[in-house]
Order: sequence, then structure tokens, then C-alpha cells
Amino acid sequence: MSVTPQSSPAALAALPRNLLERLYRTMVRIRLFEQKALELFLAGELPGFLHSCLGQEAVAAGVCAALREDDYITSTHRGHGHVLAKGLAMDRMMAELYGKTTGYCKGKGGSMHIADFSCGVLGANGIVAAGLPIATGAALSAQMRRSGQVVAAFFGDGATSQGAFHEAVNLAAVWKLPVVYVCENNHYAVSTPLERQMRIASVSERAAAYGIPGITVDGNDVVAVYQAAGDLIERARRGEGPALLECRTYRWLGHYVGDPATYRPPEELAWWKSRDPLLIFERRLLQEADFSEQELALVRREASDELEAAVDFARRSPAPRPEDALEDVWP
Amino acid sequence: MSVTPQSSPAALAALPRNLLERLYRTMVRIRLFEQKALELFLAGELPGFLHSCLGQEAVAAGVCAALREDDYITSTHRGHGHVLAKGLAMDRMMAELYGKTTGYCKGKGGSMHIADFSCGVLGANGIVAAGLPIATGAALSAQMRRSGQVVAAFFGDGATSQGAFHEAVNLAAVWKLPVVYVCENNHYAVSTPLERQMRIASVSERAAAYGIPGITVDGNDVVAVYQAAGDLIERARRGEGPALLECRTYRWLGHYVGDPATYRPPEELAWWKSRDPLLIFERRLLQEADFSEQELALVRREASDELEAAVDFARRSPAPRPEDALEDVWP
Amino acid sequence: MSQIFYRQAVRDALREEMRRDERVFLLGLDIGRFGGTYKATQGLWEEFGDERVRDTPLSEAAIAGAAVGAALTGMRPVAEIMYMDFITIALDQIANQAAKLRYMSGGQARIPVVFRTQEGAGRSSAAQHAQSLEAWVAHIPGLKVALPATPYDVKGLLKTAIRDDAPVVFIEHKLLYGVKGEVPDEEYLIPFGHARVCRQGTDLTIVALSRMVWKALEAAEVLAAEGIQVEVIDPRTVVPLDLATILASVRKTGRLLITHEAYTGFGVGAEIASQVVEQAWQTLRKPPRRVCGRNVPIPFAPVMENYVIPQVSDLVEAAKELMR
Amino acid sequence: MSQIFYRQAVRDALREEMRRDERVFLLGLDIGRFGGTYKATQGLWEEFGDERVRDTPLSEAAIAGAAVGAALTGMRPVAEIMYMDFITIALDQIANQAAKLRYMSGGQARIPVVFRTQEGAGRSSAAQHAQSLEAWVAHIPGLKVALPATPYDVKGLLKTAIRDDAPVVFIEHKLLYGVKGEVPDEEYLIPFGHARVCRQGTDLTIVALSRMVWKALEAAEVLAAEGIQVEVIDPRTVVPLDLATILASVRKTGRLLITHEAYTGFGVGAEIASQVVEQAWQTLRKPPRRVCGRNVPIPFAPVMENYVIPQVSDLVEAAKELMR
Ligand SMILES: Cc1ncc(C[n+]2csc(CCOP(=O)(O)OP(=O)(O)O)c2C)c(N)n1
Ligand SMILES: Cc1ncc(C[n+]2csc(CCOP(=O)(O)OP(=O)(O)O)c2C)c(N)n1
Ligand SMILES: [Mg+2]
Ligand SMILES: [Mg+2]
Repeated sequence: MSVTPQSSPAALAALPRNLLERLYRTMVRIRLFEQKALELFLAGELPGFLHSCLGQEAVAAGVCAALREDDYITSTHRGHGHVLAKGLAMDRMMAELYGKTTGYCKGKGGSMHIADFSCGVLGANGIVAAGLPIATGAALSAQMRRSGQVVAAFFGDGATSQGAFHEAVNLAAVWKLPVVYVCENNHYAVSTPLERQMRIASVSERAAAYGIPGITVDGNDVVAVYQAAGDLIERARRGEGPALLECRTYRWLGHYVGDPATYRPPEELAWWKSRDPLLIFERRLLQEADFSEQELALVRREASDELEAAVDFARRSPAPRPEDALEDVWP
Repeated sequence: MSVTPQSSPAALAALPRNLLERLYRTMVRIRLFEQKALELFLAGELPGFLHSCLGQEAVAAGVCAALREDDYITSTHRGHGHVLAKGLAMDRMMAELYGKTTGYCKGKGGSMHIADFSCGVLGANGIVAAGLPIATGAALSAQMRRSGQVVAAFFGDGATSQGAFHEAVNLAAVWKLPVVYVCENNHYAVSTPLERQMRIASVSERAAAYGIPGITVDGNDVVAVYQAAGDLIERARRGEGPALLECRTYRWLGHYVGDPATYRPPEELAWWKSRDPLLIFERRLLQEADFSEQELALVRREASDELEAAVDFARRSPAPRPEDALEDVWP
Repeated sequence: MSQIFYRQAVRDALREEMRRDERVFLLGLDIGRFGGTYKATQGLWEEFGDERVRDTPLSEAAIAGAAVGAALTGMRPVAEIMYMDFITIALDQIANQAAKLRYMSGGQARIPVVFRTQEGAGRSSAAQHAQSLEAWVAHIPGLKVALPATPYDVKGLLKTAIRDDAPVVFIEHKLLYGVKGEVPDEEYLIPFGHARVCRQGTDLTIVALSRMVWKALEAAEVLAAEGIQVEVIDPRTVVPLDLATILASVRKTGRLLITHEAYTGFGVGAEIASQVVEQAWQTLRKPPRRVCGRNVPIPFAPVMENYVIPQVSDLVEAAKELMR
Repeated sequence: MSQIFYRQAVRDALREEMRRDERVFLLGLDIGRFGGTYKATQGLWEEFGDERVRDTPLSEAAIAGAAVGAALTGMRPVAEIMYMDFITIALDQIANQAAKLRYMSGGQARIPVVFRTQEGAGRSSAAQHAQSLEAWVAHIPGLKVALPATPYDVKGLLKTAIRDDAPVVFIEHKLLYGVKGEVPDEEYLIPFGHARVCRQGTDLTIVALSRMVWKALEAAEVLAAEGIQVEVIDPRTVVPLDLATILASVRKTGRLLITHEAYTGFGVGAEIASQVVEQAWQTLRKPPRRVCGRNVPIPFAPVMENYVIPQVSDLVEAAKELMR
């Protein structure tokens, strides 16, 4: 296993300004969206259940910033961040959480199934690890079509215990497919800590079984994520095959909203909260790049305006009719 | 990956005489049984299909000699060698191949499903890799019952691409279960060579993904197999957890009888045939231990007598009645 | 008698059997300290510890397979598949191994394993967390299949399942965990293959599975007010199926309505209807009617979700049509 | 017209579609140089090469999932599952992904994937290599299911399956590969949901699936000699199901016998029987009769194997009983 250390000030400063702003904007959008979703869920406005990615914003932001617009992602039950980072709009996402006809999935999918094929979002997935074989297939398609596209497949630490993980990564390795498997290692699968899921210290060690690179980065350092992901994505684009990227991070809330997460030591949460990926990046943008507080405030305001409009849009959107349930089964 | 070299003359000479004889006897029994099964199948006497393990005798013999009588094995579609080595009798095996009521499975299982729970044979399996989770469960049971039993799970190189392999080995690693996963790497899964199944040189490299030992041995060297298996089995029995043992070998025939195996270079087969595990061992018993040609001939004659009696038994045994098919579904 | 929740009845059954027989143990995702997604195993880890209440990695194939292997070698595992939708991943071990190992070995194997899971819609869980897939496992010879609808039944049937030497797929319903009902304080078992006549009636027989039993009883109330006397039967296990009790009722009423949440097409209702038609042809006055899940995936938005699974009003309407 | 084997018809369909549309490609175990276990893909690797005839590692979940992912992104994969029994391993991708992605995405996804497989007993392959599991996939909304019985049908239906934008489970039969039949030299397609009336008759309707079509035709011969005129119908696809053709026949004959190799219990026959009873109640003179696989795993020994799957004599006998 190779470990990329936390990115240096020089590394950050070397990145283009608009990229830094984009990374920041994405993280802010995810943070605000998730906070609002939580609030609305607790207020009883949203049906179903909700898996919050608060605290994990840097992974989605860093990886997706390294993707081309026509690249693909597959996402998970904890997928709001991934799809926002890939470019989805808050309004249609929020409408989907409300189960409205204007949602990305017309209210048929909900939080766990947001998809937008026009943006390369091949779908969040309610079945843990099921996105990985699909990502492998999209990469196969990209390779066969010689489109130059790359796929990023998001999944959790828990997902690496699934047979589908093994089969999908192995197949991609054998065929040298352009796909990067991005493990958001938040150290728990529901209540089960890493050391009860596997007898290795790092998920990236699993890459050895497939003869592909395995890299571990600080998943709360958006610059480190961006750089590692970028390297592996460009490597994949050059035809050198898949890789496994482990981003070490932490979910601030329980597995779903309502889970008090009493299985985690409070000091563990405190430690990770002290490493808030958004605050860290904000501080660095001010200190290591030449961003001003005003500039960042503007980004935050724009995101919050988008969010407010999104909630408004979702609330005012029409609910589906019961019989709409019968549509969209067959092409 | 650590590679145990071919065993030395000293290693062989250090083994007890009765163990050496047992290893030889087992390999002879497998060789003769498989040759006869092939002959009977080609003569149209046996229904179904047949996966021959000719050329792979040393793996089954070496591993099972290192097991206790009350230890368990799980086997595969190519399983005659495994179960003979674990102690099954030729007569009831042959009867099973004939589909007779006196067979181990009363003619319900056939070649691919031979089982004898009283001998610790938890069953051959027609689903590739399906025996691995079962082996994990038997090891869990042994651990929970504190019985001191160990499980050896046999499977092929192809099986390591199955999700079930990954899930089963990982679970055993996490729970430190007493099981040794024995990969008979015969370099092909049906027509698919190793390099189209995985992008690593050795199956044992996969052990790294689970934090367990992975060892590769010459699978045509019964002494090397016995020693490596013995070490890992005793390690497991001591409570130190599972391991992955790769035995490199080759099947002499096609995937099933009838497959001309034209996908393999003839010189490859010739090379492996020049390394006939039985002939090698025979020569070494004469040269490196103090066995006489007469002694070995006696073992061969005993095995061939057993075989002749077995075929006779099978042929004379009654066929099931049609309605017998309705029995044995429910306990 | 005490009034307890369905989830408590599950837990009590597990606890009693674990106390009675040390070979009984549990494995599955987050069933230990976490107590299970629907809290049905809460408190058991505290009593029995890591060894007998085993949290596993996220590996349904290994969960099921390890349970099969342990069952083959002297243990009596209860393996939990968190949502029945995820049975896809464990199905080889359930349908090709557990169901067949006894047969393939000529009757040698005993496989005393219970696969506990839960199914059903009604929580906006969408297409991959709300299916009712009992038809899949019922189709495979060698598996028994139970779908308890009440606290009383879930406890008595689960204890029976654990003592059975055959593999049992034990299907709870996610919306029943919070239902309360009377459960005896003393031990009891409910044999498999014995339907429960939940309400007697003379005009129409409703055979209902799982949560639909409750809706059928509600519908029967409504219909009674209009003078239609409905008999409600809960088969409780679909393999083995107590056809005799259903036939006895149909011979009395001449009319049969079958209801389950699972997709109508190729569902359990078709088998029950077919068997009744084969056996009670002379006494049926109308063709059996299925009021089951619509043949579409389960949608997320509640208004659509409610539409695709049968509601009380659907039952009332269908019953009235049958009475015409 | 040429007389060709069923396996050749499969191959011709694949070849024609691959020539017509470069997005079509094949993936599966040993389908390339080896030509497939039943030699149905022989010669295609030689023509289309490694890129479009892809041997995979032994990973059914990845085979199915990669096909789904490729289908979502512009390709038209045909994924082979060597034996239908192994669908257990691929079922999550088939039933929870392929079947539902369109619905869950609000109609965005197109998933033009074909899962080719083969089923059936009769070769002493025992319990894990001889099952007929069409009921599993037919139960899941979003999947189409075809079971061609003749060279003509397998070619025309496979071409249609490949051009369909919905996922199709395409189920061949291992004992049909060596069957010969007439196939036009010019191109043709067979639409899904159109049953074939294989033989006309007035006394009794037999609905038969897959290889049972041939046995039904044999039984019809035998029965004709005794003065019983049997109409034999092959639905060809069970999803969509051409109920109209079956109903038209039953309205004429008043008697229905359904036969398939799959386990009787909770099988496709129950659905067909139920739908016919619901729709043709008035004209049925007898309850529909199912002559299907017995509810036991498939045994190895031929004498037992023959006993558990329906034979011509079973059909003849059941038909005569229905005529009484
Ligand atoms: C196959 C499957 N098994 C179980 C579940 C229930 N489940 C949903 S999320 C989850 C934990 C996933 O852990 P991880 O992959 O680490 O992702 P995280 O939730 O931590 O982001 C579980 C067990 C599921 N959705 N799919
Ligand atoms: C899940 C599954 N997929 C496919 C098959 C068909 N099949 C039987 S044996 C085999 C190859 C197995 O290769 P390997 O594991 O290397 O064992 P070997 O035959 O070489 O001993 C295949 C593909 C099967 N039985 N089960
Ligand atoms: Mg996690
Ligand atoms: Mg092999």
C-alpha cells in the first residue's frame, strides 16, 4: 500500500484558481444540501429514509473535479455528494427527495436512486456494491467505443466485503478497463467497525489481489483526493487500467438519520469533526491561496440561494398521480 | 507470495514410513480410479458427465494426509481425488457414478455431488466456489464447538474469481476460523487460461487482501503439498486462523471427458506429463526412502483389487426405482 | 398472556431457543450491539455475547453459506438477511445448497438453518428495499417458507423453524414489527402447515399473507357492515401449505380472494388459486380472484407506493365484485 | 429454407445481429475459441475476435453487471450464463438492477441487454445443472422472458431480444441444441408476446414450454390415434404472455393442460392456469391441469431423472383423464 501524505501548501497553490474555487463550491453545495435535507427529514417533510454524507464532502468533490463532463460515475445509498459533485442540480434532487414529478426520477427513485444519464450519473444504488459491476460495464463500453471516457465507482468500506466488489474489480483488471474504484472508507458499515469487516489495515491492500495500484489518501483533504484521483483517472484514460483509491474519512451522523450511532466512541467523532474537510479547505484557501473571505462568502451565498430555490421548487412541484406508478417499467 | 521449493530428499526421508506409504497408496488409488472411470465413461457405462483429476493426484493426497480423520473437507466438480484421499471407499463411489442405490448418495448425486458426512466429506459441489462459504461455516462450527477440527476447502484457480471465494475467505479471516483454502491451480478454468482470469502471477497473492498467509507450492510434489498443508492445518488448529494454499498442477485431460482441450499448447501438456506426480513420487520412494519395487507393486495390486471389486459391486448393485426420486427431500 | 410487539416476539423466540439449545446462534449484519435494523434482535448480544450473536462483514453469500456449513456440522444457525431484496446475493447458498444438499447426498445431510429476513412495502423504501419475494423460495423444493402476521404467530413459528431439521426461510414484515398482540407467557410452538382461520364467515374466503392479513381483517369489518360475511385465512406457511383448511372454507363460501403484497404475476397467489381450482372445482361459484401487488417495481413516493400494493379498499371492492 | 440445428440457429441469430449492429457483443464463460459448452457460439470468435466475443473470468455477477453497465452506456451486450442454475449468482444484477434501473430512474435508462442461458433436465446433470428457473425471472417486473422450442423460434426470438431495449432473459434448452428444423434463408424476426399454435385441435388445449412442446406434439399424435384432437400452443415468451391465443383455444376446447419441466409448485404453470381461470371461467369444462416437474430436486440416475420431469406418457394419461 502506498500512502499519499496530506497535500502540501505548494501542492494546493499549484492548482488553478478556478479549480480551487470549484472544489470549494462543490463542498459547500454538498454541505448545505445535506444540512437542509437533514432538517427537512427531521421535520417530517421527506418520506423514506436518509443516509447523510455530512463530513465526507471532500471525497466526492475531489474525485468528480478530476473527471471529464462525459465521464461516468456510479454512486451509493449515501450518494447525494457524488451526484452534486458530478453536476446535478439541487432543485431536481430536492424534488426527488420529496417524491415529486419534477425530481430526477419523477419520484420513483427517491434519495437512494438518483440518476441522470445525461450527466453521466449512472445511478445511486440501494444494493451495497451493486454499482461496481455496473461501473465495470460502463468502462468496458467506453473502451469498446474508444470514447476516452473514464468511470469512477464510489462505494464504502463495507462494500469491499461483497462478492460483487471482487468480481467487478478483477474483471476490470483482466481487461484493463478505464475505471477507478473509489472507496470512501468512513470506518463503519452501519455499526460494524473496519476491524470487524477485514483483517487488514487499509482497504487499498485489496488491490494486490488484482494486480492494480492501490492508493490510500486522506479523504478529508480535498486536494489530496483530487490529485490522487486525477493521477489514477488519467492513467485509466491512457489505457493503463483500473485502480483502487481509498479515501479515509468519517460520517458525522449515524448510518441513517435516526441512528444515534452509540456504537462509536464519542472522542472518535470529536477527532474527526476537528478535521472538518470544509473548514480545513476554507482555511487553506485563505492562507495558502489568495482567496479572500468575501470571495468564499459569495460562493456560500450562491450555494445557499440555489438551495433555497431548490426547496421552494420541490415544495411547489406537483406530486405524482397514483397511476403514474404504472409508467416507466418498459421502454 | 512465499514459494516453498520442491521438497528435498532429506525432507522426504524424514517422514515416517507409514505416512509415505499412505501418500503413495492414496495417489495410486486416485490414479487407478480415474483411469477406470474414464474407461467406463467412454464405454458408455456411466451417465452424466465426468471431470477427471488425472495428473492432480498429489494435491488431494498431500492435503488429506495432513488432516485428522474427523476434520472436514469440501470438494468440487473435479472431486474424486479429494474424497478418495479423505477415506471414501471405491465401491460406494463407483456405485454412485453408476447411479446405483448403493452409492454414497443412492444415485441421487452422481460424480459431482459425492458426500459422506461420517467421513467429514461435506460434499463435492456443482457450483464453482460454493463449497468455500460452506467450509467457512464448518470451521465456524468447529471453533464454536471447540472440537479442534480443521476444514480443508478444495477449489480451482477459476473459483477464485467468484464472489463467494472473496466473501468466504474474508469472513474466515475476520473470525480467525480453522480452515485452509486449498487452490488446485491447474492453470485453466475450462478453456480460460490463468492470465485471462486474473492479472497476478500467483493465486496465493490474493491472501494479501485478507491478511492471511498465502503459500504457493509445487502441486505435483506430494511431499511439498503435505508439508505446506500440514503447517497451515496445524496453524489453523492452534487457533491462528485461515490460510490460502496454492498448489500448482495440471489436468491431463480436457475439462470434462469429451473436451479435446485444443485450447492448450501440446508442449505444455507434454511438459506437465513429464512431471507426473505419481511417477516422481514412486522414483523418490525407491531412491530417497528405502521402499522396494515389490512393496510398491503390492500397494498397486491392492488398489487395483479394490477397484476391480468396486466396479463389480457397482455393476451388481440395484438401480433405484423411479419413485425413489421422491425420497430424501425432507428430513 | 402479555401484549407484546411483533419485534419482541421475534426476540423472545430467539432468546428462548438460544437458552434451550446452545447450538442455536445468530449471524448477520448489525444484529449484535446495534440490535438489527428493525431492532428485532435487541438485547440478545447483551445476553449471549459476540460468540452467539455474530455481526458479520457485509457478505450475504458468506452469511448464508457459513450458516449452511455450520448447520451441516452440528450447529443450528439463524442467519439474518437484512432485507429480502438482498436475498439475490445469498440465493445460491439458499436455493442450490441448503435446499438440495440433503437430497444430493442421498438423505445424509441435516440442514437445520433458518434464514430470517423481512419484506414488504409501505415505508417509501423504493424498489430495492420493499419487495416480497416469497415466490422465489417457495418454488424451490427443499425449503420451507413461513410468513407470520402476528406476534403470536411469529414467536410460535420461529421456535418451530429453529427446531426444524430442514432449511426454513422465515419472512417477517417490516411494517409488522410495531404491531402488538397477545402472546402466552408459557412456551408454545406452532406447527408448520397449519393455517389460521382469523375470522369466520360464510360468503367469501380471503386467503391473506403476512401484513395483508391485517388489511383483510379490516376489509372483513367493512364488508360485514354491508352484510357480507368474510372468512379470513392466514396460511402462515406457504411451504408446507395447509390446503385442507383453505378448501374447507371455500367449500363453505364458494368464493376465494387471495391477497399478498408480492407482485401478482407468477406469485404465490397463482399457486394457491391453481390448487384450489384443481381441488374444489365443483364448489367454486366464481373464479378465484387475486388482489396482489401490481406488476411494477415499488416506487418511492408514498402516493404511488400505496397504489401498487393492495389496500383495504381494493379488497372491499374485489370482494363485492365476487359477491355479485 | 434450410434444415439447421437449434444451436446453429442461435449462432446465426447472434452472427446476423453482430454484423448488423456493431454495438452488439457477447460475454460469458468459454464462449470464444471454445465455442460455448453447448457449442452455440462456435465460429463467432473466429469472425468477430476477442473484442466482441469476450471470454470472462468465472464471475457471473460481474458478467451480468458488466452487461448492464455496458447496456446503460450505448452497447447491446448478450451475456451468457452457462447454466440457468448459476443465475443465483447473477440474480442481483438481473432482478434488482437490470429489471429496475429504468423504473427507478424515472424512465431514463434503456437497458438493451440479453441474458442468454439454457435450462432443462435429461442429461443426468443432477440437481445443480438441470433446473428450469423461468418462474424466478418471470416474477420480476421489468424483465422479458423467452423460452424458444424450435430452431425457427430460437433464431427469430433471439434477434428480437437483441433489438429490444428492455432486458430479456433468453432461455434455451440443453436438449434442444441437437434438434433440427426449417429456418428461412432470408431474415425474419418473431415478435415477443405471440404464441405459436403448433397443432390444431378441438378437444383439449396443451400449453407447453420449451422442450415440452416436442413431447406435447408427440402426445398429441398418440391421442389423435385414439380420437382425441389436441391443440398444442407454445407461448414462446412468458413475459409478455400471449393470453389471447391461449384463451381462444380454451374457448374452443374447454380443457387446458399445462406442461413445463420446472417444478410444479409456484411455477409458471400456476400463473397461466390462474389467468385462464380468471378469463375463461364460463367455457372451461374442467379445471386446468398441470403436468410439470415434480417438487423435488433433479436426481442424477436416469431412471429417477426421467421420473421427475414430465414424459409423453404422463401427458397422454393426463389428457385422457381430462377428457373423461
Ligand atoms: C447487499 C446489501 N446488504 C446490506 C444492505 C444494507 N446496508 C445499507 S448501507 C449498509 C452499510 C454500507 O457500509 P459502507 O459500504 O461502508 O457504506 P457507508 O454506509 O459507510 O457509506 C448496509 C449494511 C444493502 N443495502 N445491500
Ligand atoms: C458458478 C458456476 N459457474 C460456472 C460453472 C461451470 N463450470 C464448471 S467447472 C468450471 C471451471 C472451473 O475452473 P476451476 O475452478 O479452475 O476448476 P477446474 O475445473 O480447473 O478444476 C466451470 C466454468 C459452474 N459449475 N458454476
Ligand atoms: Mg462505511
Ligand atoms: Mg482450473
